[in-house]
Amino acid sequence: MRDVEDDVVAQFDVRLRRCLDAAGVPISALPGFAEDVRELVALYRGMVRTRQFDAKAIALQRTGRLGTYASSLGQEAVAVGAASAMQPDDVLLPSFREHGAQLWRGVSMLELLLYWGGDERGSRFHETRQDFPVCVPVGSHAPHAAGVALALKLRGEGRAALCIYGDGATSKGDVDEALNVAGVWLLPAVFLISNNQWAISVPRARQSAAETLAQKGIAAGLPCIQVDGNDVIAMRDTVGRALQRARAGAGASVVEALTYRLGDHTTADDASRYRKDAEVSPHWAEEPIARLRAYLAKVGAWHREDEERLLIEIGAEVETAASVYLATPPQPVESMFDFTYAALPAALIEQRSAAVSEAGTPEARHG
Amino acid sequence: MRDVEDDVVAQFDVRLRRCLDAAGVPISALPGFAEDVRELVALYRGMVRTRQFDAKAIALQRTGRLGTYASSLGQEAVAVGAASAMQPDDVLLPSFREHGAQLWRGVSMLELLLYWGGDERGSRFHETRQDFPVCVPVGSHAPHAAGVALALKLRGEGRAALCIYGDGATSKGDVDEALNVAGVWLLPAVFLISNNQWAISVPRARQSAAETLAQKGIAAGLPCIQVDGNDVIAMRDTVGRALQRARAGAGASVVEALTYRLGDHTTADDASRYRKDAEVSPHWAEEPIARLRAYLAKVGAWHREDEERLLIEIGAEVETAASVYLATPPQPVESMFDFTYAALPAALIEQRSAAVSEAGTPEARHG
Amino acid sequence: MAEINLVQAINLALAHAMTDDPSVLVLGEDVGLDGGVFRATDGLFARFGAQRVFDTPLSEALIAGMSIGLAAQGFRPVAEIQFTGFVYPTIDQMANHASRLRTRTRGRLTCPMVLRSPCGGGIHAPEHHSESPEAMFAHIPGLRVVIPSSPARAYGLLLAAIRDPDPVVFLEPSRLYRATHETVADDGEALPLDRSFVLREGGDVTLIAWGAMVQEALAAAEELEASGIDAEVIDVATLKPLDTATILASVCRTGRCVIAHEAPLTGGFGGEIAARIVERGLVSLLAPVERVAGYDTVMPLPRLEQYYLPNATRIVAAARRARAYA
Amino acid sequence: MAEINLVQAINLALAHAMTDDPSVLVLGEDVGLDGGVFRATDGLFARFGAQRVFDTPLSEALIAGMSIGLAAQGFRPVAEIQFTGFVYPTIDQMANHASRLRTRTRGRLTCPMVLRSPCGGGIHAPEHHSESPEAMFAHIPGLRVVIPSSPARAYGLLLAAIRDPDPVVFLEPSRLYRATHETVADDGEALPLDRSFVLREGGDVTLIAWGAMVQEALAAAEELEASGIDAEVIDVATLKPLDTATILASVCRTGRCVIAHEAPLTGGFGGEIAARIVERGLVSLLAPVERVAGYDTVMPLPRLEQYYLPNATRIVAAARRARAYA
Ligand SMILES: Cc1ncc(C[n+]2csc(CCOP(=O)(O)OP(=O)(O)O)c2C)c(N)n1
Ligand SMILES: Cc1ncc(C[n+]2csc(CCOP(=O)(O)OP(=O)(O)O)c2C)c(N)n1
Ligand SMILES: [Mg+2]
Ligand SMILES: [Mg+2]
Repeated sequence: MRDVEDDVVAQFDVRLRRCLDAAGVPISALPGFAEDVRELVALYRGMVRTRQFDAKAIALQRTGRLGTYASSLGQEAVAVGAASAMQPDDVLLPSFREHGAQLWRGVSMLELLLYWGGDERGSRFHETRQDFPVCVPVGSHAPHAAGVALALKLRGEGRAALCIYGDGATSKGDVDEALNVAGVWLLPAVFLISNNQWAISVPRARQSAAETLAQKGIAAGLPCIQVDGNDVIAMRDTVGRALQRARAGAGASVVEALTYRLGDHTTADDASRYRKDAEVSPHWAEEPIARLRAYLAKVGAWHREDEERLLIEIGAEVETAASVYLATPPQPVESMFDFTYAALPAALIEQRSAAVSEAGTPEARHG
Repeated sequence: MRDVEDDVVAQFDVRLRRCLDAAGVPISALPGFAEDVRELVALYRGMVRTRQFDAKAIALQRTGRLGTYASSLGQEAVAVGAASAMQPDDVLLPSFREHGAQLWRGVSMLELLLYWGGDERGSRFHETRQDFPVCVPVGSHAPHAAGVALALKLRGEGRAALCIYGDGATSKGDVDEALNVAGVWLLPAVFLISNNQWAISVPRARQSAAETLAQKGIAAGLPCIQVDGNDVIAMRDTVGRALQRARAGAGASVVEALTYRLGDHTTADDASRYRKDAEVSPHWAEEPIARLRAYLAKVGAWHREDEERLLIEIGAEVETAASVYLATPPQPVESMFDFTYAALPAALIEQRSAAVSEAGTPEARHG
Repeated sequence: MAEINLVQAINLALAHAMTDDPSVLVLGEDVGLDGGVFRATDGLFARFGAQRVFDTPLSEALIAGMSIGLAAQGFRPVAEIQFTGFVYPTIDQMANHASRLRTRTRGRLTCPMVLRSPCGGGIHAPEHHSESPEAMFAHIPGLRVVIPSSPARAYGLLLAAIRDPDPVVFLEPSRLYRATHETVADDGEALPLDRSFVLREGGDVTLIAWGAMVQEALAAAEELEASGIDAEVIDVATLKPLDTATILASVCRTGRCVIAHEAPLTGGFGGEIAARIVERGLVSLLAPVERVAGYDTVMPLPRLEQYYLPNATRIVAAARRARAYA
Repeated sequence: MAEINLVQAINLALAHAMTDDPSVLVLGEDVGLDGGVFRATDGLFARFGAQRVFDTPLSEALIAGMSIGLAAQGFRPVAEIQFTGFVYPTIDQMANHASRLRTRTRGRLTCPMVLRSPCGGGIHAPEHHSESPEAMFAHIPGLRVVIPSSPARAYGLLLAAIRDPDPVVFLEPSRLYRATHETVADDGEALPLDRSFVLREGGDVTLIAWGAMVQEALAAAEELEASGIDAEVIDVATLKPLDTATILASVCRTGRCVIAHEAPLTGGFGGEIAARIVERGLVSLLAPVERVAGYDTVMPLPRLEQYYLPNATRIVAAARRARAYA
């Protein structure tokens, strides 16, 4: 299609940022925050907390005490790295697999369990009052992020919105629409693609012919970058710079984090139907927790006792959350109505009474 | 966001193709077909036909005999250049402003007038039976183009689909979704952006921060190119190569044609509300018809007599089409029903009778 | 106070709300300098500036979705969808998000947004410019759906919609934009969002309509009066929540009713109203509930549109059938 | 012949249609190797290959729109939308294009496509996986809307939908996928697309339902029988076009009826049916038409879903009210 004499009118590239290799050895100079090992230990703890929570959630689901659950096994660095780069008053708009980010932001384990257990109170979020709830319709929260970012910009608050979605979501047109407006309006937003290489059974290569998913941003005139999503240091650094840029008024950007979904898509999925163990196994060597632990150990900042103490501490947190969850009675039936509108319209008041009296005789329901 | 040491993992550029400059002087070697002046005269005729048709349609609208009409004044080279690059059995999926392409493909002036006059028979297309009708919901025909292209590919027919839409349409997510699938499935489709710099009142720069609109294709891993859309030779050449590539099984591409909307958005629009004459005027010096005429005159292939003869011939064609249009009685009322389904369901048979008997007394209707 | 038309009333309400409340924003395609293709936002950009009035890229799903983000952050976005045929891409955002944000988060995040769009036929508009999708929105729990039929009601209802703490879909009959005139006091008085309007009292038959069909119903009532039939005319105005009480009270008195809407008959909101009447007013019904609606065909292009759109004649005929019913 | 469940019947019909007619294609998210998240397309990829079964990128509007392009070119695409909550982005393509291609082009281009999607609640699914949007589609002229309620009807109706020359929205109650079993002969016999099914005859009250509510209506009929009330049960099955005749014939006999659907009451398709009954069967009505439906609230998350979904108990109560009505 092209002739050599055609003028080049625009040029782009996509770069990849990495800090630690798979063995936890630095590849390049680490970002400043990494000089303080306490920062790194905090990241480590965030990832372990996520993984422990995940394991418990799956166990609860397997025993019929939680609904369908989407594990983030192997992807902890994306969520934790990104969340740790946020300011408390930035706004998170997560997909359904970023438990690590939600936990870091102050969503409680109990809230997460309630949500995945089928209770709306799980999205009430007592700690992080402006974060969006989990978004199930894939990619449909990207326009919300644009709206939130516009709000932050209009108020001149120096805050930013962080929207996280998967490789599959990059095929949704609403995501492209959001990127486009974020570009043209210079919105303080960061769009983070958690590319775990699979959208249920569809591998990354069948989702798009784009060489990188970061380059989706080129269509919107946005700067875009790839980052090793199993490297929590690179994650925090990259998302941090993107957020800083956004807060400073320089506009939005797209970050593609390269990671891997080590587990099934959800507890309702059986990945063996469409991918071989042989494809999965090598990725265990790249997973983020062992990687950071290796680095910490190497610099003498982490010992077996630290690990043991941490596991016990988090194990207790998880178990407590699970028991409180299991002991939480369901909401009253009328709660189905009470949040539909600020004030319940007349017709709904009638329906609510009917529902409440119906619910009075649950045994009859199964008659 | 970037450090120099980050590896570059992908690189892209967008090039611009031009053949004639604004004065009709060749900038680079002309493509092969341009050696045959009859080919160029045919393109010239196609553009003049489009412009004459346009003028008549506007006149009819102004006198209340046609509905809202979207003029293609100044953009004739995009439509004609693209259509002339098609094989008869390729499939055109046009937006609402590509009259020149439709006329070239064999849609009659009468059909176009019927359509814009509010009569469904205008999309019956007696000559070009697989082309899609005009698409009014902006960009929503791009997924159809992907479907058509998949059909052509599955049948291994060596045919291609050409989808044309505007700069505004590039902001629609369904267009991005279509580009993406065309990329990953290597579909025989060409997506042609007729960038006339305006989407009603929204100028190109407020539509997207993308440096070029061609680069929307990068998000889908598609090759993409800009072309001078007021240069019909470059248009035909560029779209021709893209179609050839598609027919040969090498996949889809995106072409951005740079042109300018010299008129109002439609007859219902008043562009003076949002753009200054001073912005418009310089673009008259770039318009495609005078440009090709200048070239043809320079190479001795076009004389005043030719011009006069052509105007008379096309004038007659336009007038005939207009009179046949004006003399065409409306469809019978039942035609509203008869194409809703292959066979009319019972309830609709009743409704049809009611509508027909209602229509019997049109005076009563305004009682 | 001069008479203004419906689109001017919309404009007046928008300006009033924006003046009152700095959190009110206007966004949509061509709503800025151009003032909207129907001029509903005329002058707002000049008056309130680029921080309050936004020409969006051409993306309807985005317009709805971005409004949700703004609303969750405490703004009150009033989004315009340019023509009816282009509201469909907003349904995903309205059904999956706008209508649910409050309940999903147990009231933590809310969605005080308005989605405005012209609706209906009768202006010889191009393809996809004349549809009546109100029933689709009225089926979505958590939304409000409003359709004004006069300048004064447009003004008061739009103010109410903007002030409402929940998402409102506000459909404006484009046929009435310039066809109706009325004196409207710019007094900032909102109308209730849960009341139908009895526009004319009458004891023989109840004509129920919304949008452009209200004018047809009023015309029908005139015609019926000439032949001694006294019709009550109700402008439903707020389809969701529906003011069943006003409708029932009337039908219980008259015993006969005709529901008129432009949208296709099947699955139209007339079915809901008829169902409610029969649920609660069966004993009072002296004749079948008549529905006068668009046919179950695609809205034809302008040349046949007059044969598609319900009108006073059809309403009169239906009312007479109801009267004649033994 | 073994008994199969509803999702197996869908699978059988797909395989049959693909074998019969090489123009039948299957596309959607995860319909290939994975066989669909509910396994409706299990084995089709292995059997018919990559030229007939397509895992699409994650883009619902595209799935619908691409199907239109394929259909216009003479293929018969059967597209799957993975869960109900994700059909909304297809409405634009279905309303603005699929349903209109024939009429816009005066029959030159047509759109023989099927859009399949699971629907309804009751399987403790995550958010946005349990909705019932049938009324939205049933309001769109030019579409057909089908909801099977048993394996045999799913088989016959899906074959008919695939063979139909016009676009069909085919909603499959996910709750019934594995809950109902029936012997289904793979004989390629299609069922009519414009007939409701009388599943049980009875003279005292007519229970009208579709989808998962058919089972509840049948259970209600059993319960009513125990107390001496003889209920007729009609599975509407094809909402559009609606078989009004079968419904009317029954209600005219029984004089009483209950319509049950999962979708929210207001604007649900029950309103349309009630309206038709009162339009044409008023004299026969001995009691108000009762609607038992989802509440006008957002479908709750699983923990409260059982309190949202209508059930046999509510249907029985409504039938008793209808019976008790003087
Ligand atoms: C709009 C939409 N379509 C389909 C689904 C069903 N679904 C849930 S997750 C998923 C795949 C998502 O892939 P990706 O975006 O890569 O995220 P991941 O699951 O890998 O985190 C699909 C198809 C959905 N939730 N939303
Ligand atoms: C989905 C949709 N939204 C809005 C409109 C109203 N509208 C008609 S043309 C137009 C601008 C289109 O701009 P562009 O794509 O650049 O095409 P152009 O009109 O310049 O040819 C708009 C907003 C529409 N037709 N479809
Ligand atoms: Mg993924
Ligand atoms: Mg344009």
